[in-house]
Amino acid sequence: MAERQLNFGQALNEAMRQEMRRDPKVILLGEDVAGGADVDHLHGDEAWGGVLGVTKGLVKEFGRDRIIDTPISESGFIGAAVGAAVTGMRPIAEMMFVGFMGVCFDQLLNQGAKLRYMFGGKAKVPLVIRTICGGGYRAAAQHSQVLYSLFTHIPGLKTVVPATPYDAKGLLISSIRDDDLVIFFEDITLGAMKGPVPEEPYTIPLGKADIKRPGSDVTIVAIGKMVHHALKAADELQKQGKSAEVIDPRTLSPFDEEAVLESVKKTGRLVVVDESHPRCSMAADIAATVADKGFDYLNGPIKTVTAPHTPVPFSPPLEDHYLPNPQKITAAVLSLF
Amino acid sequence: MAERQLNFGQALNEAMRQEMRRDPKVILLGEDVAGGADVDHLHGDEAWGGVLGVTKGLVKEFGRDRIIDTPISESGFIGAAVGAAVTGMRPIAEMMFVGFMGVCFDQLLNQGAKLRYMFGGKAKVPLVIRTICGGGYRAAAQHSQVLYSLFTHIPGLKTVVPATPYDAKGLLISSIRDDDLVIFFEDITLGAMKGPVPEEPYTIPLGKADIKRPGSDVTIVAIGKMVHHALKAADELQKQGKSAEVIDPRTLSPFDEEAVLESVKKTGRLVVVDESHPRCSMAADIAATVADKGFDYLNGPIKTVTAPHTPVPFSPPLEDHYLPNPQKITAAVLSLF
Amino acid sequence: MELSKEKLLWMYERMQLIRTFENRVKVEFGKGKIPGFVHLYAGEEAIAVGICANLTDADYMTSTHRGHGHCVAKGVEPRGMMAELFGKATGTCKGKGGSMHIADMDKGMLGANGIVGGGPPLACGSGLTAKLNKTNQVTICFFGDGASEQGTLHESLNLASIWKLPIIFVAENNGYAESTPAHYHCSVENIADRASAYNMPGVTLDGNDIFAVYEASHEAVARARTGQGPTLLECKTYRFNGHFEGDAQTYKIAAENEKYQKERDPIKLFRDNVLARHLVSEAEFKAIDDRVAAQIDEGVKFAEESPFPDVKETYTDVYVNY
Amino acid sequence: MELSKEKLLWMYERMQLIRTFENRVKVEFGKGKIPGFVHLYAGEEAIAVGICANLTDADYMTSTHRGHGHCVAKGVEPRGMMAELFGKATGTCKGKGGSMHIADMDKGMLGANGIVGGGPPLACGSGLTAKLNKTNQVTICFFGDGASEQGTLHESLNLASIWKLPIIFVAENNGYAESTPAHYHCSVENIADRASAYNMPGVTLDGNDIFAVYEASHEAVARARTGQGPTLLECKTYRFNGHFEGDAQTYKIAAENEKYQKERDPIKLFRDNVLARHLVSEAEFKAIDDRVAAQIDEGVKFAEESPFPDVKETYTDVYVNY
Ligand SMILES: Cc1ncc(C[n+]2csc(CCOP(=O)(O)OP(=O)(O)O)c2C)c(N)n1
Ligand SMILES: Cc1ncc(C[n+]2csc(CCOP(=O)(O)OP(=O)(O)O)c2C)c(N)n1
Ligand SMILES: [Mg+2]
Ligand SMILES: [Mg+2]
Repeated sequence: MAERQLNFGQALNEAMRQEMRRDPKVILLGEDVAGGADVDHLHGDEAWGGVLGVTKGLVKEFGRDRIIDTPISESGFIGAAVGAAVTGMRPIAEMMFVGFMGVCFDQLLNQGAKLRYMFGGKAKVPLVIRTICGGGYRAAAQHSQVLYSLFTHIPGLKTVVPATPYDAKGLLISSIRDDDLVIFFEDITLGAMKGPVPEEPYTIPLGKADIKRPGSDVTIVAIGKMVHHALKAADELQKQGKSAEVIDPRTLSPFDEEAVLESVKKTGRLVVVDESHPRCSMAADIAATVADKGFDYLNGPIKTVTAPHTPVPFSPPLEDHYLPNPQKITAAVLSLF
Repeated sequence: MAERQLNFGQALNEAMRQEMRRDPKVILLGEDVAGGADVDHLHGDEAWGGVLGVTKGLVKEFGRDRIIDTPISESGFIGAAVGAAVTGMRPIAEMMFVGFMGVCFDQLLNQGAKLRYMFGGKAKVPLVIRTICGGGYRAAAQHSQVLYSLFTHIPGLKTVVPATPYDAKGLLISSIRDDDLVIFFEDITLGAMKGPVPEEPYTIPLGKADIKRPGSDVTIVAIGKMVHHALKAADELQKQGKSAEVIDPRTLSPFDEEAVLESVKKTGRLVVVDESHPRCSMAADIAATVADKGFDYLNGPIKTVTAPHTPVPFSPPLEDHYLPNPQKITAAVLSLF
Repeated sequence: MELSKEKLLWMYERMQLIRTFENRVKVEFGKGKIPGFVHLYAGEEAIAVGICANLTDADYMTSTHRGHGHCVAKGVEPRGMMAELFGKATGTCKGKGGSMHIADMDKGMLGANGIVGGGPPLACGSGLTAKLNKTNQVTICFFGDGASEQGTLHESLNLASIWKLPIIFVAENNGYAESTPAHYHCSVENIADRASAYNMPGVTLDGNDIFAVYEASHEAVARARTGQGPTLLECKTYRFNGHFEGDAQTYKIAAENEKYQKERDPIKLFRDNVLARHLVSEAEFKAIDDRVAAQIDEGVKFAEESPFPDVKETYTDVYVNY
Repeated sequence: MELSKEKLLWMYERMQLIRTFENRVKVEFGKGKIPGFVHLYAGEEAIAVGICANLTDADYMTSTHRGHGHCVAKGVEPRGMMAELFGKATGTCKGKGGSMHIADMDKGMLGANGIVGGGPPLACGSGLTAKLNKTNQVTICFFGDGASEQGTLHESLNLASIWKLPIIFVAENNGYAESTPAHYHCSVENIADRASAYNMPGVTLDGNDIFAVYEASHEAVARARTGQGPTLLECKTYRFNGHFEGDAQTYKIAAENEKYQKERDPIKLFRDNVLARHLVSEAEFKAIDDRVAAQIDEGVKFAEESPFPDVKETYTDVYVNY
């Protein structure tokens, strides 16, 4: 029997639905996550279900007590999600675009991330914040950011960036069951991407990388959507006689150092691909880790392929130029030989 | 004649005073920057002048039209500073502790940092945001952060972290005259530190590192307060027959790559000292740069000395354990020999 | 309040320009010529135009994600705007901003804004500049009903009040924040009722009646110019299109939608009013309609034919170092 | 409202406990035993105690940087608090939080907070938990006059109102945010006047009169417990000490300071009132005073003698990976 195919959004929807069935403490809140609150004629699937429709239909099954539309008060409702988590719920909050995190940043930086530590361990914050990230949608500077590097810098936050529908479901279920604040990044251009997804609930541990393609000549660590670019580059490199291993860390914090170091030990070469701005980025983070702990394995410099240190431009040719792509990755790899 | 000595706070105060005299467009706003707004009996030096007194006395010379106390509305007044900058003023905004930036983060991330780019260059944002950073004051998790790595990640922002009164004055004057948004970090434990400071106004270019101590066996790049720890470590290392070059980047964005690469070329060894949490930090950023562009100069791994990936603990023995110090730096350096 | 014929014609032309611009954006977006997100202002024209009828180019404005109408009313050139939406080098922002970031400093237009509630603090800044320089420039700060629940607005209203800044805060209450009705997200019936919480005048009015908007804003602008501080105006209105292009609008109430589009269209209301008073003739309207249609056609042609920016523009207008 | 003698004695003891705790913190801070920043609550005791007289351990509270009094009123043990301020392993938070982050989940105390305006959103969370679980727990959300200009408060008031959350928002208006007077930073005279902007009851009262505080909060708590939603109480008060220890307080008006300390001391007002009504005797007060003094002495001794946490604690209570 052929494996069941779901797209990214459907995989996420199923993960939430299954966890909400399993645990009554799981609630969902955010702008238009049900959609049309207090609109008399909206009772079911016609409601928005979030700006991209990822939570569509959940309100029909779980009702408006558990699928809660919020005003555009991100500090208010993200803080409320933190407060609800601390007092026994397991909220999932949808923060629409990651670029909006600035308006509620304190509730993440100083409240959600730090309460457990500051309270000497007497609180836990089992909260997942789902958010859209990434460029390529022509959504311009404020709506096309990735920003996971900012959150990875902050102790107390976990950061998860799935690249496939399969990973998305398993990682979201793990995130919901985790007792720390997890920020879960959903790339806007991957939303419609299909892939095999088992129907039963399953978990993928946070902190465990996945080798998306084994290889022996060079290690390419790629994050989120970049995994697909890296796989394309690996195809091209194969033609040129170079075998690339593509590693998808899947979670950035915790980070699976071991998987990366293992691979570099084997290949002796490292290219990190990250859609972030370069400075203080995940690309830099991974490069620095290997430059310390894997230095002896290296045959040459560590290359990074990132966006430039500029905001995301709107105009399509500029945005295309701005984003990492398979050609840039191939070129970076070849520069090491 | 002995050089005039000022402490850090006095140097900053003088920089602002001189720039405000020179240019009527320079204004200062923030919580209690004058102090006691609308208190009838407060006319001069008795007013607070900011929480650490750095702006004390400015209101006496420039009046409350130019030294403006604000409510505790950081999004409001930082956004107002951005808006005033865009419309022709050159504001200096005091953001008390960098840990509070979360409450106005959007105005930095999406407004101040991006307007110039998004508007196709038709706006400029000549704004300086001064803020206190750093641990060691027993001020606990929210009030002891450095966070400059977050701002360095964001294109459109410049980040400046002076280590001496001399640098503080020259860098602040340059920042005020710069047409981009500069975030200027003032380490809380350096406030009373004295050093020679010329009376006349002078500038130190943004993006130019300073060799605080020349050496030949190892390069230590240290940021802000860490410079002093690195200098102490260098003394100790000297005794052990190792000559350390201590480089103070002074500005993190723009960053003087060349100075660091030059030095590593000479020494073959690099240790980066940064009070940040390690992940996606300035330490990682510098290490990654050298692992790419200076790989061939390196004799061994790049070591970083940072705080651990935890919030800042309150209890003094824990905070002392948390912070980088000369011993940790010395140990990291010696591990390379 | 008596309005000169010149002003009436200006109002009509600006409203028609916005409507025609927006309808054309809808078409071009449908054709795939305009990438990204667009949020159309059609149905709300009386607000931007009624208010901007009080302003000069020296006055400032902050806007929202639904900013095309504000721009046009403030005098930004539609052809440059269209080119911007197409992502072209000749756009108002060289193609680097797009619909959500259109700005034109020469017209005091401090930018559309992709962040709900991003604008009010900036408005306090231009207000502060005007106050300190003792010019009598005012700042108009547009925001939606949804934005009224954003903390930045609250901070800005208080700041403007205590500093007596020359700002007119304009709530464009079109009944919805995306798919969420105002009667759910907002704890009070009228946003302007919150003015008392900041010790400033607050007025709720029919935002589809340009005369009501003009009068109320005329007074507010006069207050601001004479140092009497800010005002909060709430204009009740309705958007003719979805939240963004692509929205199925299932949350709308059919009868209400129909009523607004047929009976409460601000342009129709204006025409009917002015025709009934014999202030402007059908022929004069027709002449304007034709001119506007030609202008928008020309603008689209200009946008189509303009080049995309050179990829080197990716690195300009920002400090890059590495 | 008639109060039982038991309640009167409880009120007095709690107020005295706070005062004695704070006065001792001042001394120990002066001696260098307490590191970091401390913000003392002395002079404002009637608010926390008057409100907490309506609560059980199951109810929630969010607090501020000036949180010691809130903790004590909610039943957190002073000895654990003192040890926390000393940074000791036996502290309420194992010494990891300090004065600005004291919390005790067992008492529903969700933390002091070093971020002005950090608490109100959290209060909406505990309010939501209680509402969804249909318990009748209430949440008290304390904030200062300065915090009333923070956007998070506005968002939280609106959220609590539309969701009918069981929260009592308590503005502790002590006239100053650091050195900045409320009449400068706040555009309205009474913070509670802003309640109408969120469609909730608002009451301004004398925060130094514990009976007034108790009565108003009694009603607000009853409303909250019965699903009628939030209330905004404003308690006007004055702080006896500087903003933090070390503040020269040049901004204070001497006569006002003197008046508050001498005539408007909430503990003195309570004593005078209760003595005049012959409800409690001098001897009973004395017995409490002695007990409280001994308790604080013991707490300081406990704090002094407790060990600092092991440095390994740096790495616990947070995920660390590298
Ligand atoms: C901070 C932030 N949160 C959420 C969004 C997503 N968003 C864009 S427009 C919008 C609705 C705005 O409603 P309103 O203010 O009433 O303006 P309208 O669209 O009705 O003109 C939302 C939620 C955003 N852009 N920024
Ligand atoms: C977001 C933020 N901004 C500024 C500060 C610095 N700060 C600490 S307390 C305080 C004044 C608070 O005033 P108020 O709310 O009236 O409380 P009070 O101190 O009078 O009890 C300020 C400005 C902070 N801690 N957090
Ligand atoms: Mg709306
Ligand atoms: Mg106060």
